[in-house]
Amino acid sequence: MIRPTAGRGNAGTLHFPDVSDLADPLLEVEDLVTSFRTTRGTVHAVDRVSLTVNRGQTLGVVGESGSGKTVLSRSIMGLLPARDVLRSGTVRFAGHDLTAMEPAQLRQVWGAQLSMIFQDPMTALNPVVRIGRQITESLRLHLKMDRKEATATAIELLRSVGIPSPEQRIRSYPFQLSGGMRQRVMIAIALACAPRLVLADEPTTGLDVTVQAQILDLLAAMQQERHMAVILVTHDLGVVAKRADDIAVMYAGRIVERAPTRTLFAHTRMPYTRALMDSIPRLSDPSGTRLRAIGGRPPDLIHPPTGCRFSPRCPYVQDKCREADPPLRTAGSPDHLFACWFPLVDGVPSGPSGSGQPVTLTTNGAPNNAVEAPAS
Amino acid sequence: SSSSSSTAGTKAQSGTAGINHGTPKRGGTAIIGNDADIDGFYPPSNHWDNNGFLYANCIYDPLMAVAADGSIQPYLCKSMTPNADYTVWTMTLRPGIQFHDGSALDATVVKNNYDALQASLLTGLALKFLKNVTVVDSMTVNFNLNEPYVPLPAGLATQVGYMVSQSMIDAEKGGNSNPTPVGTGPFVYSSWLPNNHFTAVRNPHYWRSGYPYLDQITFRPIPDHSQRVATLQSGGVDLIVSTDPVTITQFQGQSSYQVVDSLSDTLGEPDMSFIMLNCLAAPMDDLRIRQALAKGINYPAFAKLFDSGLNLATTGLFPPGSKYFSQTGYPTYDPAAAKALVKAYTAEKGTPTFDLATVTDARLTRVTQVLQSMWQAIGCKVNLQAIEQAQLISNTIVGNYQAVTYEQFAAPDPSINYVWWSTTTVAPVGKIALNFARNSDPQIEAALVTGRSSSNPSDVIAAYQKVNERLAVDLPYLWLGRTSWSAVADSRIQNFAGTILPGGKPGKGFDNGSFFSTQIWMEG
Amino acid sequence: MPDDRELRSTGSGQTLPTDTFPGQAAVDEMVVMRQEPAPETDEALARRPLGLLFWLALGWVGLVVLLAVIANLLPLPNPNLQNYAAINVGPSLHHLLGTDDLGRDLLSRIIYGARVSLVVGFGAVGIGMAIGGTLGLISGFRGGKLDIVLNAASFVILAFPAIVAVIAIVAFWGQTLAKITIIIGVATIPVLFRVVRASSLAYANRDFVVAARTLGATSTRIVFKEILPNVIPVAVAFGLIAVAGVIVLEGSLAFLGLSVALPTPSWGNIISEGTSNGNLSTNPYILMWPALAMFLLLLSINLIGDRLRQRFDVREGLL
Amino acid sequence: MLAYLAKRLGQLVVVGFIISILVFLLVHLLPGDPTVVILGPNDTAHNRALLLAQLGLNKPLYQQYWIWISHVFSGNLGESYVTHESVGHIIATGFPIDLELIIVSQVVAFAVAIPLALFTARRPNRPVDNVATTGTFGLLALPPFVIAPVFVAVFAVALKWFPATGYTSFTTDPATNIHDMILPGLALTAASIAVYYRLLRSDLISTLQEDFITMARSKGLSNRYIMMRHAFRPSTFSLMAAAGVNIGALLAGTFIVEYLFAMNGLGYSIVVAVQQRDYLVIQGIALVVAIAYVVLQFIVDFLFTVVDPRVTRE
Amino acid sequence: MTGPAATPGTNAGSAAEAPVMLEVEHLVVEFRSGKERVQAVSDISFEVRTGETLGLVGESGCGKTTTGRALVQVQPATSGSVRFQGQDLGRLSKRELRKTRTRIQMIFQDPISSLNPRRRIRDIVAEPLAIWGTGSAEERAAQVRSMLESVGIDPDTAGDRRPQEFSGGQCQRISIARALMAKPSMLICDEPVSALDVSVQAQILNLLADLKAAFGLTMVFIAHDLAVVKNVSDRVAVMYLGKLVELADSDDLYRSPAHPYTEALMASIPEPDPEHVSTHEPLTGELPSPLNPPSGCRFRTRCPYVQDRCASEEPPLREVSPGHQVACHFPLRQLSPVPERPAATTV
Ligand SMILES: Nc1ncnc2c1ncn2[C@@H]1O[C@H](COP(=O)(O)OP(=O)(O)OP(=O)(O)O)[C@@H](O)[C@H]1O
Ligand SMILES: Nc1ncnc2c1ncn2[C@@H]1O[C@H](COP(=O)(O)OP(=O)(O)OP(=O)(O)O)[C@@H](O)[C@H]1O
Ligand SMILES: [Mg+2]
Ligand SMILES: [Mg+2]
Repeated sequence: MIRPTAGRGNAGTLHFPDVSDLADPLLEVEDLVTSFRTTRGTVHAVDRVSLTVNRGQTLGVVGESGSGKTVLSRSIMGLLPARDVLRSGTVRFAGHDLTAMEPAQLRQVWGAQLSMIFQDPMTALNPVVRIGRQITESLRLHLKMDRKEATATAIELLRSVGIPSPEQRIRSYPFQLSGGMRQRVMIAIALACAPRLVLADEPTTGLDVTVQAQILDLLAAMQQERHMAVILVTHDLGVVAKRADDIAVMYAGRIVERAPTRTLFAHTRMPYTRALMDSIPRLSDPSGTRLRAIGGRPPDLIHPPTGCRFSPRCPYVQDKCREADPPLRTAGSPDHLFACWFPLVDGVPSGPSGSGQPVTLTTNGAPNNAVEAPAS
Repeated sequence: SSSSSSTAGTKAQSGTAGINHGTPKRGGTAIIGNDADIDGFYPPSNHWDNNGFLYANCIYDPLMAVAADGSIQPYLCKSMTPNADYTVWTMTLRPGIQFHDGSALDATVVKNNYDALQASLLTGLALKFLKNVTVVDSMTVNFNLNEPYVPLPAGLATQVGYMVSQSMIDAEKGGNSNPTPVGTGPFVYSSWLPNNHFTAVRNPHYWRSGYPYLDQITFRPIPDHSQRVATLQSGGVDLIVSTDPVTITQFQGQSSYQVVDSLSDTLGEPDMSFIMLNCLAAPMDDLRIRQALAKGINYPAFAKLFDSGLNLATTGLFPPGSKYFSQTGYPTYDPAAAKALVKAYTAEKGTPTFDLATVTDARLTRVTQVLQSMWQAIGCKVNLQAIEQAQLISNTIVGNYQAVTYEQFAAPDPSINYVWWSTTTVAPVGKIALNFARNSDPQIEAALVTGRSSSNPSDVIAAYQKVNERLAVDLPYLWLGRTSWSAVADSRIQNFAGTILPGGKPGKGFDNGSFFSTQIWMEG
Repeated sequence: MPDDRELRSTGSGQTLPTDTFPGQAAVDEMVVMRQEPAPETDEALARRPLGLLFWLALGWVGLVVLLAVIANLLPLPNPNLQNYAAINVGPSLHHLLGTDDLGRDLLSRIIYGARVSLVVGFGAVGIGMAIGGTLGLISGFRGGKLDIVLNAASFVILAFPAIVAVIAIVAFWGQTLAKITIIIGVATIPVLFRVVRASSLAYANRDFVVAARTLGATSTRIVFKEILPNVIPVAVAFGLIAVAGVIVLEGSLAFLGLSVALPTPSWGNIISEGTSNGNLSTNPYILMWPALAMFLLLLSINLIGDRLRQRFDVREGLL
Repeated sequence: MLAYLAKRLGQLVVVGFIISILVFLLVHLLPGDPTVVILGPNDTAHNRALLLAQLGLNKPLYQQYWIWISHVFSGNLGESYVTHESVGHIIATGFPIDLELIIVSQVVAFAVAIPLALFTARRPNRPVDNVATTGTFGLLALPPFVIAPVFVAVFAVALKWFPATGYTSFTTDPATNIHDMILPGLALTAASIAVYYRLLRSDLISTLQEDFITMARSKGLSNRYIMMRHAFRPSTFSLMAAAGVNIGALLAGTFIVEYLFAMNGLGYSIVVAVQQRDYLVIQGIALVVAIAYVVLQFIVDFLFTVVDPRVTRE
Repeated sequence: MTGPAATPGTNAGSAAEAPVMLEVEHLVVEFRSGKERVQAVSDISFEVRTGETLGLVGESGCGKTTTGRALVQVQPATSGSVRFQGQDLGRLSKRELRKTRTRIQMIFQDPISSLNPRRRIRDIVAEPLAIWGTGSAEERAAQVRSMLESVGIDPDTAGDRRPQEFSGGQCQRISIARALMAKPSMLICDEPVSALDVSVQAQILNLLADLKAAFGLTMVFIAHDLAVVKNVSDRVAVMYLGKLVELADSDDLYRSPAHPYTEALMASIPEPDPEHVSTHEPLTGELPSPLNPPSGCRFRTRCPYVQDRCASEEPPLREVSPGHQVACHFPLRQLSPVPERPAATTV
């Protein structure tokens, strides 16, 4: 156990009771839009994203570089630049609307209830502050610990993330640690106050596989211990395959497919998701096997293509795709959402539909009950 | 008491600011803001300007002093009499005078003082006329001269007349070039932090019983003029000394301040401001140019710009009222004539072009800018140079200049200025010359010799009038006016310009920026 | 010898503190976040609004420079013409900014004075940049003995009481505009040397420099093609601040009588005259106008520098 | 650490040595010589030769240098040719003045610039920031010789809060001393405020864009705490470097203020000494200033290591 | 499964017979900071044949980058030699080395920082030509165009822009283009894809394969993604804490790793497949400090099969089967031949 006082009822949660029903999702994001005003135009980095995360669950978010994964997680947190940002939509966290909160209230949520592991441990740790203090400051702030108690807790935290001789390490500066250690310190900071939800933004990029495995295992263990929910942001499908309960695939600021992990891998609907999976080199393939890259480039988020945003790169593109924007909808299992006019069935696109109505699909004998997504 | 009443009272009694004859009060500390520091307290190795005398008048007493009527009066000495041809002077000292260290002022110490003064590179030159000083008896010395020197007593009212104790002489000989000042004066040396302050405290055993009135006197050198004024106004000092005529106009008529100035001083030789021309350097070697420059100065406009109209047009060394005053025939403003002279010169030798040098001082740079403008108007080409003091002096000594701003000649007696005007001290450009202007005029030389060796006062007066007139003809100096020394005191300082000499005569109160502090007292 | 190399960071590849200047550290991070840009980016960059203030500032600097250049052609009275009939008059139609204590037209003096101030300001910094900057560039890149020697030299100059040197040199050499500019320029060499060297040092071991070396580029080529373009923005921004500093410095020298020979007006010596001879109380305009002109120029120069840096700076505008 | 100190000491000696030679050469190359000042109008060829011999100035330069430097090493800086005050004493009385001026002006500069920068950096280019920028540049455009008389007119003459001129040493009277230092200190402070403010502000703006600031925000820390504990320290490098150079320049570089306020600091003394060609005083002060400068840089370098642990000594 | 290596990939057919292009012998690279010395690379030897791709893998911080930089002489070797086409690069004079530069090129780990942010793409790519003064301006421009096109960058829109306006993947391609402009015979790629998402990664790997096929390029490919390395390499070298621990044909190595560290590496690879079950315990423990590496075998502190001998004796690199070298006292190949893994299930 990390910290005896962790959990509900600690000092930090007093101001922030969980007002939602335990059966309700912990996090509900609805129509979240985040755009940046730049001199070139408005960058629609996150475009009408809706998602939910249940208590104790892991949501994997995957997508190409620049698809808006980081902006999404920062937008959920509310950690966006002060200027030239447009954000709309709602983020309900434990029954509270984070978008409607005053900064002072948000500060009580941040770190204590909702925390974030930043993409780059190199830059996210303050280079001139000892790691000990970087951990203890939130303990002291949210849990009102005194210095001694906080230090002891920080040592425990470091030990639990697998840092050897934490008593000494606590006095180290970030530059004195290896990349893997820094990453773990970041995790320790994020977990310090036993938050209900951790947004882990590519926690393992740049680490080699052995260290990566260690870190992911650690996260999973803590999740179990604390019934903590995690949003695992990554572009590595290999990482989410075994770690996430659900997976959301992002493309050009939107969620284009969302399903429980197994379902997604087994019955990929979106050609984009498929293409992502196909471009991964497989160990089972012999050396020199040609990879199946996605042709073209990700779209310009200032002037996104009309119709389906993936249409310019989609191998199965049809006229309709270029004209109309496919809504997020379900087919087959109700928890498998996708945004495609001609979703894949067993790896081949379903036939064109002249009606413009969502195609009804039958997969794996699932009932034929396609539902239009509640999106706008 | 408010200053207005005290000033008014003073006026009722004497009619002169800074001189009070009321009932003196004892005690108090006077703080005086002066313009620069003394370079040291040992007469043989320092040269004293007004500040030097301000300080020296506290610690030491001179052998002689100038009285308000212009006569030279004994101070430390009781009497001084010459032999028939003025080559031996016998001086009797006042009895019972003690130095601050308790030693007595006697003939031996006076002789030793003069030995030291004569041996000095600095003061030796001023005492060139002196063969030696011999002890006659314990209180009598003889000054044996190389040549007749009639105004010797006036010479002893200068730096070479201030007597220091044997201990200082010994200390100096022993290698201490900065010996603690020990004199016979009204105040005892207390502390000196160069460029910060000099403090002296009342000498309880002062031989002039009853004096001084003040317990302590402190001098604070404040080099910047406006800051010095501000310090007076903010109460940081009680009295300031200044050469800027603006001070006079600024404070005159202000009831809470008393102002004295040297503009009406007619005694001896006043401190003169002038442009010195190098008579051996082109184009100044041509009299026409010197004349043109003199005629080219629009003096009324100049006086209005600088001295707020206070300084009367100056035509020579002596102001009206001085016994030496005469009409010199010094050229007046005549631009047409000036232009004609320059034109004539230009036709012969080309446009007269020269440097006008000055030290880096705000007022003087303004002066030179005005002169430049006036002289360019008559056809000269004038370049302004701002040079720092040391180099400027060096340049003038070796004649490496054409025109330069200068202030000089303050003396209790004109004879003291002999070396500056004598033909014997002229040297070509490049060689050291004490006659900086390098003006060789035999008539001046003759008059100067008469001035120092004649015992007939009317001959002497005629001689210096001659000098004055010849200078107006030769034009080595273009007179800009007298240096307008002034002192401004707040209402508490009393009698800073009024001093009574030991013989009972009133002394010359405010003498070119310095005064005696013996009889200053403070009100309230 | 003092050597910034001692201050290198160990590990972690973060920018070196002594070598830091605003705007370099997070370039890499930013790039990761940058989306495929629109094709017309370069024009867009050029169109990035610099703000009204920038244009006002540029306008002011331009006006000052222009007036200074064409001063002779303007219907201005001779700046040294003394009119004793009009001493210390306030602003009027005849004298737009009034006259000084010698009856000289202040507007004319300030416009002619701008010449001196601008020549000294830009000239001195130009000299400092040309010599100090170049040496700094090479020294920072090459390191080694050359760097140690140049550093020691700069250190000696910096530690030497500047005022003594200036007094000595002015006394020795004279006070023409060119000489004053050179003297001040020489004094700025070590300062600019150190600034440029620091940022050159920051780039000396960058990957792109190493890459250029693997391509077979010579050191000279690397210094001028790879390092210089990166140092220029910092150097320009700092140089502009230095120009401001030098203009003020000229004023201080004028106060000490060590600047250009009178009566040539410079802002510095007009200000200096404005504070002496009791002018501060009798005619505050003498001080006020040049101080105002100088203040606006400094402000403008800095504002321009600031905005230009923002524009050159890769990182700005992200957050 | 010891090795580092030794190395630094070595640097100090080398730099001091080079500076001593330069200073020596420079003062001896100045036109004119002390005899002009000492002898003044009594400067005759004879007197001058005697005096030069007395002062030892007739010897070849290298001998003079050797004599001087060997005296320096035995702790004797000589005495002024003019006032005969010992150079050691001039420095001992003058140095504290410079030091105090530097302390007062820099403390005030930091006290104004730092909070101002911390305040405006969070929202750059807002009205407050523009006002602060304009204000600080206004200060930059006003050299000390303009500020000093204005301050004196207001605070000394009109309000009588502070003395117009003068200096009392701290040991004589601490209260008066501090009272005396305020106006001159403030007159020197203006330019520093502008430079420090600009530097810190721009560094803070960069720092605030760093990820670790967002990270700190994500912990729920207050803005104030983030500014003070996370943003400030990593943003102080340019500030410290500039302060190092600036303070170095103020060492004996405060002539104008010392002249205006009638203070016998090193800045005033060295200029007066130059004007009087008082060689030993110039040389002594310049040497001390150079050493102080090296020590100052040492302190700045040390502060770098304190502020940023990544910077190592050696 | 002993015996000759499995059929090499399509492009490695002649590698074994091809002449040696690069020969590294006893390479040691030390970093010094103060009194401390870090041996980032300690005594490694290997060779690369013409036309071959050698993969270099290992834990983060084990010295891969340092090795790569030492190969192109931007990191001076403390001892040992790097022979390139028979020349000892370390002994060449500055001038001679500069001449060799064009033939051996490196793509740096961080593509963005290896491009000068202030220069235009066109100039950056043309730099090798400009340095050597090859061709006229027009010829150069034409070459730049065709090279940019071949790395998949549109020369018309991209040429005038600066590196920071490109994504990491594009920067990577630009730096590849620059390296290839010099027409090298050998290319060192340092983690060219680690920061890229899978789709960009695939594009780049394909590009390299094309180039190799087209120009017969010899490569050293450094990465930590084993699947990627396997995909591109003919042979793979595994490093651990500055030492080479295993070197084999890539298919051979992946099929049956002989070193426990290699085995652990393989086991940690996350399979993009939720059904996949890992058979091995992941590696635990922190990488020991290179400041004072463990005695004997450097991996012993984390090795599940550690024995007493491992602490006392340093295992030499020796052959366990033809072309398969390993530095282990108890190589897995001999102790228990690893059963062939079930082929990973694909979707
Ligand atoms: N402050 C900002 N101003 C303008 N555009 C921004 C800003 N931050 C992010 N963007 C843009 O938003 C888009 C999404 O970026 P984001 O960082 O979320 O991508 P990502 O999916 O996390 O990619 P990666 O895998 O590289 O981390 C990008 O096009 C980026 O350029
Ligand atoms: N400049 C340097 N100074 C001191 N030590 C260094 C330096 N560069 C690298 N090292 C050390 O050398 C070792 C090897 O570093 P190297 O960069 O070669 O590792 P790598 O295998 O490329 O790792 P990664 O996978 O993280 O890129 C590490 O321990 C590192 O800390
Ligand atoms: Mg991201
Ligand atoms: Mg590496």
